[in-house]
Formats: sequence, C-alpha cells, structure tokens
Amino acid sequence: MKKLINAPDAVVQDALHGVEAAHGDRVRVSYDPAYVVRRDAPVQGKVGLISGGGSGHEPMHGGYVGVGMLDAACPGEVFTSPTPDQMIEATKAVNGGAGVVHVVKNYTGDVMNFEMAADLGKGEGIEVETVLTNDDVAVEDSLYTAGRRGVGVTVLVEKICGGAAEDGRSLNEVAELGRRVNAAGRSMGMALTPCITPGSGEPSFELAEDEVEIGIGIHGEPGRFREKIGPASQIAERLMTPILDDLPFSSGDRVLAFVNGMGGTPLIELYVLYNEVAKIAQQRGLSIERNLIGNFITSLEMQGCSITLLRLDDEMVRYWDAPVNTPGLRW
Amino acid sequence: MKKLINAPDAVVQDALHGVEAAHGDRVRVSYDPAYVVRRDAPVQGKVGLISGGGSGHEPMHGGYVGVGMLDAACPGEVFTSPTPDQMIEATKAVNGGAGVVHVVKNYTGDVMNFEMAADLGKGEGIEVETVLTNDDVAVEDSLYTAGRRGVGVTVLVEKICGGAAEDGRSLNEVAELGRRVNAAGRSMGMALTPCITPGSGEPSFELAEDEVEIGIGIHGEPGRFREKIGPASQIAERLMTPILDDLPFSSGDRVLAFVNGMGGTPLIELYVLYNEVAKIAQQRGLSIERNLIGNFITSLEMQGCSITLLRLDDEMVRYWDAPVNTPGLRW
Amino acid sequence: MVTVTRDGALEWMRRFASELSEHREQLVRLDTAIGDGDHGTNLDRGMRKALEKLDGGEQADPGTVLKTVAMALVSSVGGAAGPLYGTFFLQMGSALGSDSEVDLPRFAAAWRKGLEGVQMRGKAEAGDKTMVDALIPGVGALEAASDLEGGLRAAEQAAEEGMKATTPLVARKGRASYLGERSKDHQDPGATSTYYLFKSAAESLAG
Amino acid sequence: MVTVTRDGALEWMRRFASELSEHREQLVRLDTAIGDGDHGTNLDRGMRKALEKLDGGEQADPGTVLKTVAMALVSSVGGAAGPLYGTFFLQMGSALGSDSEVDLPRFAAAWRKGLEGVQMRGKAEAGDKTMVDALIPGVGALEAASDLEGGLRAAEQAAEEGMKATTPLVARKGRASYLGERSKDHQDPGATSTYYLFKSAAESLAG
Ligand SMILES: Nc1ncnc2c1ncn2[C@@H]1O[C@H](COP(=O)(O)OP(=O)(O)O)[C@@H](O)[C@H]1O
Ligand SMILES: Nc1ncnc2c1ncn2[C@@H]1O[C@H](COP(=O)(O)OP(=O)(O)O)[C@@H](O)[C@H]1O
Ligand SMILES: [Mg+2]
Ligand SMILES: [Mg+2]
Ligand SMILES: [Mg+2]
Ligand SMILES: [Mg+2]
Repeated sequence: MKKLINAPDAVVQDALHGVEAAHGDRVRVSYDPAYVVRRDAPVQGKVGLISGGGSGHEPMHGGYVGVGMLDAACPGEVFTSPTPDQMIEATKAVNGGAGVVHVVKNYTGDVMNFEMAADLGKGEGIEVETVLTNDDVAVEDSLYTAGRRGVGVTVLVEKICGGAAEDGRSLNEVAELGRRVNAAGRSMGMALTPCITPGSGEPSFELAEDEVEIGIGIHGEPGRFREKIGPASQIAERLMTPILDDLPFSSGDRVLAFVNGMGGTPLIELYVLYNEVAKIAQQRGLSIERNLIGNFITSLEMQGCSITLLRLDDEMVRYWDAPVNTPGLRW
Repeated sequence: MKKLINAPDAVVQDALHGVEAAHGDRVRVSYDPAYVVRRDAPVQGKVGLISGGGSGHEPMHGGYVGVGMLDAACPGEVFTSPTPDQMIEATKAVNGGAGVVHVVKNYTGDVMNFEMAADLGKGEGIEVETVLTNDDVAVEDSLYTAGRRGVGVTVLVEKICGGAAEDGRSLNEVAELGRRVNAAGRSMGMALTPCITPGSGEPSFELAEDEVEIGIGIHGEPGRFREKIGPASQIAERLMTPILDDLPFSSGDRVLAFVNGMGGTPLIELYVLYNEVAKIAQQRGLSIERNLIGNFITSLEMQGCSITLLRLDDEMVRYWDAPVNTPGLRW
Repeated sequence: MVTVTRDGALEWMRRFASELSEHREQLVRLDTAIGDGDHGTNLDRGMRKALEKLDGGEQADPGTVLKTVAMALVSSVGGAAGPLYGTFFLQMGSALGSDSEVDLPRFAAAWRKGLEGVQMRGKAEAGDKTMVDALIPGVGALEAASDLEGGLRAAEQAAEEGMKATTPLVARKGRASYLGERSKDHQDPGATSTYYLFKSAAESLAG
Repeated sequence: MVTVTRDGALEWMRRFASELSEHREQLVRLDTAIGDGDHGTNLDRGMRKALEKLDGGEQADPGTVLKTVAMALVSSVGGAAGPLYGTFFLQMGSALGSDSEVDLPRFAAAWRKGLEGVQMRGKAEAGDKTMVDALIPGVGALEAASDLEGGLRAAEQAAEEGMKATTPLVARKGRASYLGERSKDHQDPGATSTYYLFKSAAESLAG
C-alpha cells in the first residue's frame, strides 16, 4: 500500500486539519466529535442540512459544506459511517430554529447511526427530518434485504436541497424535495481496479488484467458481475440500460446526466464516457438539460465510474442552478 | 491496459465530442484541426488567450476554456504537443483585434510547434505574444539543456492572465503579467505509480511496491531520484525544500499554495498533504493567502502529486480572485 | 466462580478487546470478501477506546462496566457494528441494573435483552447471515444451562457453531446482502466477532 | 539508379513509413526509457498521413514529394519530431526545387539543407543525444561519396554508427535532457528513427 498519508489511523484527522487550513474562510472544523461546518452556522431561520458518511468518497461530504449546499458534514473513518455523537453535535451546530434535514445514504451502518442521532436530536427539541438515498440499481430492491445503496444521487440531493434551504423553504419542503430527487434518480457504477483502504492495506477485490466489475459499490463492495473489458460504448450501455429501465425513464424526459469518476480514472476518460452516455440518451429520446462530469463521489483511488440519471422537474432545475460555494462544487 | 475508451487512437477525438456534448453552452469544438474555443469568441477588443499541449493532463487545457480564463485550447494526442495548424486556427478564432497570447509549457515539442504557429500567425497580421512556463525545479536549469519543464504554474498563469484579459488589459500587459507569474512560481512533483498512455499500453516506468519517484514530470518522465516511501510529512518536505530554496521564497512572502493531484490520488490524501505544506509554509514565515487543491494538471491515472508555490503581488491576487467560468475552474 | 462481578466483567471486556486485536486481520479479511473490510479495524479501535474509558473511571458494578463499553463503542466504532454492539452492551448493561453480583439466570436474561436490542436495531432474523446467527444459539445455550461455568462453555460452543453455519447462507441484511447469491461460502464477519465475545466470556468468567 | 526521381522519392517515403510502422514498438520503448513514449506512435501516425496525402495528389518531382510529406508531418505528428522532421523535409524539398532528376551532389546538398533546418529549429549540436547525431555522419558520408548507390549505403552505415553512439551520451536537448546523467546508457529514439530514414533511402534509392 502506497499512500500520501502519515499513518493509516491518522488519515481522517490529518485531512480535516488540511481542510481547516485550506478552507478556514468558509468552514470550521470540529475534531472531537469530528464534523465540518459552515463558518456562519447556524443560519437563523434557515433549515439546516447535514450529511455524513465514511471518508474516502471525497469531495463528498466535507467538500460540499458551504453556502447553497450542506451546513455540516460528519466524516467517519474511511468507508465507515460516522457515529451518533458527531451527528448530534453537527445537528446542534447548524440548527437555526427551522429544523435540520439529515441526508443519509442507505447503508445499514449509516442508517442505524443516524437513527440513533435523530432519536437523540429530537430529545433536544430540534426537529429532524431524514432523507434516505437509495439509487443504486445494481442492487436488488427487496423488503427482505438492506435494500439499495445510496450513491450518486446523494450529491444531487445535497445540492438541490441546499439550494432550497438557502431559499428559505421549510423543513418539510426541503425534505420532501430531497425525497423526490431520490425517487427520480437512478445510478450504477463499475470498476476497472479495486481500491485499498488505509486500514486494511489490501485491495478490496481482485480483478484480472482484462476484467471489469459491473455494478460495483463505492466501498469496493463487489458488483453484479464481471466481464472482459469492452469499449466505452459497451460500458455505457451496461450501466445505462439498467438505469433507464428501472425508473423507467421515457422518451421526452428531461434529465440531469451525472458521469462520476471513482477517484482514479482520468477526466479524459470520463468525457469519452459522457459522449457515449449522451448518445444513448439521445437514442432513448431523453433531453439532457444539465450535466455533471468529474470526481464527486469517489472510492479512494479506484479506477472506474458511475452514471446517475435524474429526471428533472422545474423546481429541481431551479435549485440545481442556484449559486453554490463549496470547496467541491461552486457556481 | 484497462481504460474507459473505445480505441487508443480515438481517445482525444471521443473526449472532444464529450466536451462538446457536455459544455456546448460554453464552448465550441473544432475537430480538424482540433481545438476548443469559447462560444462567444472572438471577443472584440479583448486580448485572446490560448494554450495547448498534449492531452492526458485534464482538465488542463480544454477544461480551462471559458469566461475569465482561456479563449481556446489546442489538445495534442496524449502527451504529445499539438501541431501548428491547430494553434494557427485557434489564434484566428480568438483574435478580437487586440492580439493573442500563447501560453506555452517549456517542452521542446511544444515550444517548436508554437514557434512555427507564431511565425505564421504574425504573417496573417495577428500580433502574438508568447508566455513560456518553466517552473519545475526538479529539472536543472541550464542554457545548455532544454531547461525546466512547465508544470503547475501554467494553470495559475492561465487563470491570472485570463482575468487580466477579461479586464481589458493590453497584449503586452497580459503577456508581462504572465511572465511575472511564471517567474514567481516554482513547482515540484512526485509519483507513487506510473501511468499508461493509450498509445503505448505500457507503464511509463516501474516502481517497487514501497518506492516513490521524486521530481517526476507530468508525462511520466522519470524524476530526480527514487526512495522508499515515507510519511506525507516527509514527501511534503522533499518537494517544498527545493521549491522554497530555488526562488528563493522568504519569510513574509505572500503565496498561493497549489497542491495538485496527478490524477489517480484520492482527494483525501491531497488534503493530508496540504496540511503538511501549510505547516512548512508557516515554519518558513510564508503567509498562504490563496490555495488550490485538487486535480488540475494531471498525468492520466498516475498516483502522486505536485506542489506549486507562487509569490503573490496585488495584481496577481486581483486577477486570481476575478470571476472564472470554465468546466475545470469556476468562481 | 458462580457469579459475575465487576472485576469479572472488566476481565471479560479486556479479553474481548485482545481477541479482537489478535483477530483483527481475520475480521478485516472476512469483511473484505463480502463487505467493505473495516469490521476488524473498527471493533479493535472501539474496544481500545472502551478500555481507555474503563481505565479512566471507576465502575461500581458489571452493568456500569457494560454501559461504559456501550457508550464508547457507539461513539467510536461507526458502521453497522457500532450501533449493534453499542445497543447490545447498553441493553445488557441496563438489564443488570446496579447488581454487584450476577448469577446465571440473571446473566442469561441480560444477554437475551442484548440480543433483543440488536434485533430491534437491525431487524435481522435468524438465518440472515449476521451476528444474530451467533447470538441466538449462544444466548439459548446460556439460558438452558444450570451453572455459569458450564453455560458459558456451552454458549461459546453454540456461538461457534452458529458462526460457522453462516458460511453457506445468503446474506439478507447489511452490506453483504448487496452481493445476493455471491455472499454464499463466506463466514460472516459479525458472527465471527460475536463468537469472540462468547469465547472471551467463557475464558474470563468460567474460571 | 544514378539519380533520384519522383518515383524514387515516393518509394523512399513508402519504405520510411513501413520501417516506422514495423519499428513503432521499438521507438516507443526507447522513448519510454528516456522520454514520454510517443515517438513511435507519432511518427507512424505522421507517415501514414503523409502517404495518404501523397496518394491523394500528383507530385511533379522529388522536391514536391518531400514538401508534401513535410506539411503532413507538421500538421499531424506534434511533439518534437513533428517540427523537426517537418522542417527537415521542407528544407530538403525546397533545396531540390522542381528538378525531376536529382544527382548525388544535389541530393547530398539537399540533405545538408535539411540538417541545417533541424539544427536551426532545435538548436542541437553534435553529441547532444538527438537525431542530429545520426544526421551529421549520414549527411557527411553522402557528401563524401562519389556515386549515389555507394553514398547511400555509406550514409546508412554512418547513421547507424551515429545512432549507436548516442547510447553512452548524456542528453542535452529534448525531453531526455530532464534526466541528466540518468539519460546515459539508452539509445536515442530520434537518432533511431533517423537511422531508418537513411536505411529506407538506401533500400529504395540505391537499387
Ligand atoms: N441489520 C443487521 N443486523 C444485525 N447484524 C448486522 C446487520 N447488518 C450488518 N450486521 C453485522 O455487521 C457486520 C458488519 O459490520 P461492519 O463491517 O462493522 O459494518 P459495515 O457493514 O457498516 O462496514 C456483518 O458481518 C453482520 O454480522
Ligand atoms: N532540440 C532538438 N533538436 C534535435 N532533435 C531533438 C531535439 N529535441 C528532441 N529531439 C529528438 O526528438 C526525439 C523525441 O521525439 P518525440 O518523442 O517525438 O518528441 P517529444 O519529446 O516531444 O515526445 C528525441 O529522441 C531527439 O532525437
Ligand atoms: Mg463499513
Ligand atoms: Mg511527446
Ligand atoms: Mg464493514
Ligand atoms: Mg516522445
């Protein structure tokens, strides 16, 4: 394992110090419990928006703290959901009296830790609403399992809810909008290579020199199946078909197309892939009205990508376009 | 070689199609000769700013085309400088009557191709000034060699000159400012892993499981020396010391600190490194007034980083802060 | 030993911590195969924190020992294991009240409360390929026993069997469930750490 | 053959293209060691384009053949090799004017002009570990010769020796110069492709 770190168990703390050193004009960092919070938090009268999850998916979530997006983010250890005390303290730190929305990716650990935090948050008189993201079509959706994973759509929920919160929308409105975004979004990912967590020092899985893993999660969890690598056009097809069929998306839909890198894939390849995605969208009669291309929800140095499609409505477009000023997303 | 591409010799063209599909609202793409140009080019009365270089360093340069930065970018094949006809056509496309600045990284190929283009450009009555970047302290600076490579400072030159051009500054002013930025900037990089160009299919070099290469270029050119990997603090020291000693930077200097990922290094590691950079800067009495952290001048999927320090003056700060709206850099 | 005392509970937690530290790599490996590879690291970190907390204060009784561990785990482990083990120790510790000596029936009943807490929190049933598959037989064996020592040894063995029996199962809860059929033929990491919980109990309390 | 004709020049360029295509991997490998690994790919691409251009039109004379190749290389190769080979063929082609048959002295003089163009463009001297190190001895041999066939064979051999002699050198120009002392013990890719230029000339024109 070769990494630009000081020690495996210091990665998250050291990176937080880096965030504070770099972005101290926009955010404050609490170390114990660990969270990153908008410098001007709590914003009185504004719904607070927080998220959290394991580290290693940067810029998500810490990079999305700032005006127009998250009020706070709680980083767990690498690939490990954060703990309730982080969420509770972050919730208090961003509560401007209008309640707080928790954006939670659907993983057993995240859900349970946020549940414990939400229970306790309510106890302190802060109204909390939870928006659960579960957009990964690679995983079968069943009542008898942990259900689908929350992946790419999480970034879109955070941006759009952030815009709505900044616009003064109420707790329920922000939460409802977040749920609508999640319900209208679908994702799927793939990997060319595994990643190595600093804690384990071992690759999350093994792939042959000519194999790819389709349906991968963002924690190096194995995917749906493996196959020999094909051209980008085939990979786009593999990811787009399940996404399109699932919602389903239909001709005439206005969509946001999000081509995400897993961290170790060069941007030039993401543009090659985006071109294939745009072709397929056109064949299906979809109109791509917004797009996002780059490394936004990553899996350390994994090479690979994910595609997220979101069926847009006017309100989503409005809050997607609203100004945002965070280290990871800005316009 | 596993890549998200259709065919090795189609990468650049396919990616350009992706850029057009994604950013057609902001840029136009010419395919033969290949260049990316601001949608509203030429801007009458504004100095045109163009750059170019091999592909594989994305978002540089194509991702920096837009208001407040480049007017056009000429992508070569992967790691291969573009050709004079690209530069000539791009120069014509951005000439708003106030002349055109070529930002050129100091590589033999880039310099010679731009030279040929500049000769021809002048022939057509367009005034061209060239700003050469050569900030890489890993390479010995000597009259008897090709001199230093242009690396990280190129991004800063493009942003700052872009701001100045947008502000209506003259050809000579923009070029002079660019040269001043280059003269006040120093960089050095390192790699944890090599990269593989689509054309060669082979790693650019071999490194043992516990080795790093210090002083690497952005084309996988071998660096100054190899050593066993140490903690991030040591790596920061290895890169910062030659940078600081070279200009030299001295106590009281106001600087912009740019921690750049080579493409395959997770953002969390860049923040760990930034924290070490900030510590060293503080020990040396430097005041980091601006920073940039992320993958901005890359080497395909190489794992590694580079550090660039720029000694700031008021004019640089002003144009650094000026609005920019490009796919790769925006505020 | 026919009862569990404060010192016994402390010894149990120390043993549990050292089992986890010793088998950290194993747990990481098991979790890498069907999860995200952090189970060993997380529990090891959590139990170190728990020991720090225990060393940093005085606990009056076994229940307080377990509740202290619970709070340390909840605020340092994260992931699925944090809330699950946290809830387990919290419920178990609460069930013990402030008794300074705990006999077998009361001890077994407290384990049962812990198990119920885990199921309340995680909604897993027997056969879902989780730590519950080691807990259910282990707690059952303890409840069926007539003396503490024998009960603990029987529980350890039952938990070990429960752990091994997770191997052929298809996961229906937690991260391994994303794998569907591909989760087969791997032993569940959580059931494995739970086996070490029983093992360390037997080794420290059945002396 | 005692003169170079239009057809001879065409044949030379076809041979040069096929040498590059055949040795593409070798040139990539050499350039990977001390450069960025694109020399073979770039020249191969460039000469394919050049052949397309040649096939797509009629060239009246050897000079036009070379100038056509020059323009194709300049606008398709990029890197250092594009302008250098482009300038070489442009200068050489210009020196040939519109002669339809070129004898040895005139041919050698044109090579000299090409070499001068390369040095004007790239500022490399003998011993800088570049293509110039194959060009100088090759052109010298041609100039010293008394018949075309013998001259071409001597030039091929001299270029090969020049190419091999780059191995121990420390590069002072181009990308390899960044390596300093570490550029030693590697044969220069540009000198190697230039050797193929002489080789293909000998094989096509010294028939
Ligand atoms: N819903 C659940 N109920 C009970 N146990 C569960 C549940 N989900 C997961 N587990 C247990 O947690 C273990 C994984 O723990 P850990 O790796 O720490 O969490 P994470 O999956 O968040 O990384 C699994 O092996 C399983 O035994
Ligand atoms: N200044 C120069 N003068 C002459 N030849 C040069 C010069 N710089 C580089 N070369 C030649 O170019 C070759 C490299 O070409 P190529 O790989 O195509 O270019 P690049 O270095 O831009 O990738 C070197 O091996 C050397 O022979
Ligand atoms: Mg985890
Ligand atoms: Mg090159
Ligand atoms: Mg896990
Ligand atoms: Mg080269």
